[in-house]
Amino acid sequence: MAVTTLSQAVRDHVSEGDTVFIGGFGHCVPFAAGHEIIRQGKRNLTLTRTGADILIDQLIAGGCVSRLIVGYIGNPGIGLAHAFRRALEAGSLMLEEWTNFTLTLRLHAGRIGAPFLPARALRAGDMPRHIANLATVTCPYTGAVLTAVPALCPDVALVHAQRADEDGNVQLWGIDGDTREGALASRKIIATVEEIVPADLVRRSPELTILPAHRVSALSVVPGGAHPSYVHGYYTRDDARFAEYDRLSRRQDELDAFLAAHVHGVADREAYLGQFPLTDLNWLAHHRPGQRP
Amino acid sequence: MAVTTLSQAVRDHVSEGDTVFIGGFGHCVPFAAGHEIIRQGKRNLTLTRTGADILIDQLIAGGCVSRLIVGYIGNPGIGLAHAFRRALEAGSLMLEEWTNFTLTLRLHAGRIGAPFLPARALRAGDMPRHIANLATVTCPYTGAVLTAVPALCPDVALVHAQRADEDGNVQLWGIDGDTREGALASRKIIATVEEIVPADLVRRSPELTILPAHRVSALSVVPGGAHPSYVHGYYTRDDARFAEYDRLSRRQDELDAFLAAHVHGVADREAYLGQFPLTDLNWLAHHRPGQRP
Amino acid sequence: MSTEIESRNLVLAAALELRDDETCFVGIGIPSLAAMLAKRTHAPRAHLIYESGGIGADPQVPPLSTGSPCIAENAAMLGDCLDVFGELQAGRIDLGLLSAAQVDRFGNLNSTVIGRYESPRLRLVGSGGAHDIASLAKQVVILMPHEPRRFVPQVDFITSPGHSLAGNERAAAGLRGGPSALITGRGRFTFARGEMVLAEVFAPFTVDDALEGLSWQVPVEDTVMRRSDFAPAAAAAYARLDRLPTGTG
Amino acid sequence: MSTEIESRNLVLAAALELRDDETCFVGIGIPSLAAMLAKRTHAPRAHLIYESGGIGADPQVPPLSTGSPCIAENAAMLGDCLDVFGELQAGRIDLGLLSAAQVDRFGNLNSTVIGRYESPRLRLVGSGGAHDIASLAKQVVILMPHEPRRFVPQVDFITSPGHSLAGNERAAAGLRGGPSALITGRGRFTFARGEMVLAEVFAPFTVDDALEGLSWQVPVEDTVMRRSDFAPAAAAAYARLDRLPTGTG
Repeated sequence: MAVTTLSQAVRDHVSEGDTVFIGGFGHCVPFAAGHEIIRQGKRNLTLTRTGADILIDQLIAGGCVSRLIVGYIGNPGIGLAHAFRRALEAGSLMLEEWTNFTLTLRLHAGRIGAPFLPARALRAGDMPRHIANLATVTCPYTGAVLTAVPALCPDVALVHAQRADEDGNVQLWGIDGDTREGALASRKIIATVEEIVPADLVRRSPELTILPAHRVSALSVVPGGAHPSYVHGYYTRDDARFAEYDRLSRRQDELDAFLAAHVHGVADREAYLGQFPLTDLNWLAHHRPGQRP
Repeated sequence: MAVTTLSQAVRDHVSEGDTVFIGGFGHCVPFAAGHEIIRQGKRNLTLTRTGADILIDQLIAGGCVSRLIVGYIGNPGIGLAHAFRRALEAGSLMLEEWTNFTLTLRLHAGRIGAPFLPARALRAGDMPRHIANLATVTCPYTGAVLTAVPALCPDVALVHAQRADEDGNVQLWGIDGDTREGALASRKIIATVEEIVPADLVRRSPELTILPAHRVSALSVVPGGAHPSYVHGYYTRDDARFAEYDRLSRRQDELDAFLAAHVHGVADREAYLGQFPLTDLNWLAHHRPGQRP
Repeated sequence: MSTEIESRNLVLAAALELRDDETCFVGIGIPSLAAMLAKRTHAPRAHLIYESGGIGADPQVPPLSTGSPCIAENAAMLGDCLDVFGELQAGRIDLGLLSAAQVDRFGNLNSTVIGRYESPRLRLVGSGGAHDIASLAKQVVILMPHEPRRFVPQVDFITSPGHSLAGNERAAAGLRGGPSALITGRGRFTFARGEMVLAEVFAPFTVDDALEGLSWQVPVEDTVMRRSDFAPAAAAAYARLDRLPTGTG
Repeated sequence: MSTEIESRNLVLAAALELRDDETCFVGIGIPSLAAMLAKRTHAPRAHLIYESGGIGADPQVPPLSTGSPCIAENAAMLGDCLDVFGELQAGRIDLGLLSAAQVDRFGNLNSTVIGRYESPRLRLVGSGGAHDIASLAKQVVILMPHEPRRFVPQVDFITSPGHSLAGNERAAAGLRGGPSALITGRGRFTFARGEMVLAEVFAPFTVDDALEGLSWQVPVEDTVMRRSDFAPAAAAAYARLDRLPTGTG
């Protein structure tokens, strides 16, 4: 594990054609790492996560994505993912579509080293017909016919979290979603954190560690790295930006302008935050950075 | 969920012939609940957990057990489980023997509602031949032949933990082992805790909750309920008692005398603690009861 | 467009589908409003579960995302997707509340695509957890504004399976209960025989209003119940809820 | 009975099997002592993993149980059994350290029963995680005191599979590497050809000492290495370790 800059981490660990797991289920979405991938012009990526939100839409708009493996993609609570929708309707994007449960199981299988897991979902309706080569498996004890969900082991995962120690043990609390499963199913992990704290602080609350040091390939300190999503205890969700994105992403030219200004037009997250200052740090005391045991 | 006495909880929720999951992997072993089962003379139980220690040996000595489903049974770090050994050698106990991993998977299957899970273990050596009707399953994607591990859903689980709120949300930190998997795989859960704390304290650290209120059938406040095992942050392991048990349990008459004095001879855990006062409460401040956020 | 009275009826009627002490898998939007209302009225011990891993959630504002701060901030337990979908697959979720872009007479739901899958007219968000909930909850209640274009004889794509003509198809595929009711701002439909049937109307709407514009001949119970209003305490709680900012808290 | 010098050799030699930055699945007893020693000497960043869910553990006293306080108190992460066995099954554990009641020439281990399974002469503790580690770690090192009764031509029961005469049987069953070495207080054996071969002796013991009392003709490498002593820093660290109370901390 190396503590390095995010730019270096992405350069070293994301290759063209990789399958990339994007962490963050509403919470701790790794926007800074995703924007760095756009800036570096990585191409032909397969992106995966269960519930995909506007970071993945931006990566599509940025020209990085040839394929998606997702359970959902939209702007949660607001509407559609417009760059995704345009790319799909134009035929320039391949889509492999699961449900949030069955995709979680695919990652879980990858994490625990099972080549497949049986599921009681994808047994009816139109979804199973649109997944190529989807197999069933019969339980040898009950005779039940189940969907065989194949393991998914992404090449690299992007995870943003509250904090880590210098060894690379990463701690996240609040909503996890599929972040831990997806990251630990992946061969490599790029972690960004709000701050690095002393190892003894981490070792005093080992229940909060979601990624052990030996699984983390690169660690970068990127305060504000999840904006406009949030980091439990550090800053809250910038709902207005999601609403604004719904408006601006409806037209390709406006979306291009957004990426030019806020992704390509900034060198790093610090410069980005100069454009979108984090104003809401009014969390309860027990959730303040460093106050968490 | 009902807050009740442990005596009432065992009376209401443990029936003769039940399969009982015993929580606690070295840590938070539910000795008080197990002793109450012995006192109430429950018979013909099947006990299960991965690594079984001297509480299960005592339940065997107490005449409660007709069958074990375990991955290990002994006095950790010290030696054998003597009542178990005698019962097995006498042919008065049925044993179904798994490995700690495959038994964890059996409970995991039960917890997540899968009738079986595939495993790469139990593929060689003498163990698979001694598990009746053990089936294999072929991965439809890779062709790999795997062990099909059948789901295990115990009738009732005994769990000891640090604390709960009055709604029955149970929090445990420190070593979990297979406690959460086994409890959540079970149809009913009897939880004993060191203390009940206000709901808002629980809701300020929901990452520590391992059993949600709706899964808990009965909750009892039993301070010291895990002695001679330990409760992280409350009291440490009483190693001397485990060594003493190794000595006294080698002879049936001495073990009978131990049960007569310390199980049948006491009305409840409070009376038991009169015999074995907890002296070591010298934990770090951050692990003191109530200090954990 | 749904009027204000219809929005109110929909949330108030949907809330009544939650029973106290039961477990409910909740989605964003109307389902969350209904669940929040139920907890503030007749079902304070209903266990709200969000796919993000929030268990025993008690959001103080209507969340924009299942991963929003207000889901985490007040939850009794924070697990992960596997925890909550595991409970669902194990048959321990009593009720799922779902919305969708389209519904058909059998309660099949479409949240995937308008038009053909391979050549979409409008590509939607996809299943998320909806397919899983529709397959595996003990019971599903569908919440839909009365917008006739959403009610079609056959959905363009079955994201979340409802009933079908052959009554045992769900069971044969290993699925659980399926839709028990569909609620609009004008009335409540049941699926007692696997097909949507009007069972109740909410004042001031009539049977004709509840069926207005629907593109097939929806059966009507012999005796349609008429709900003149909701409990005053529930109506008051709804009014307070309606004044909350929508957002993540 | 193993002498003090043998106990010391066994722990010091076993520690050398851990490499820095590697992941090691550790059991109780000699394996824990060896792992603790390695972390205090040449492998400070070895990642010790216990089946109880302790990850990046750094016990300050030799634990009596994998669930002991000293495993939890200083761990970098506390997961559960599924987390750590999942890593094992996924092929992410570099080394497993195992002891057992019996070992045979192929490195098969018995921790289940002396005598017949159905009519035990002495019933032991069973597999725990040993079978899983022996099957799924990339590499296994067996740690055994030099007690001839533990070394048998054929174990009474194969709890944890080693190698076998037909060299590809492990791979055919989907198992990983298997035993790479067996260490006693007198020497180090390898399994380069699937069978136990003496490769190294620890002073003051000779080849004859290392094979003393073993009930079959154990092959010996053409050139047996002779370790005159261990690094002074390691020996000093062992001495400090040896003075620690054994217990749960």
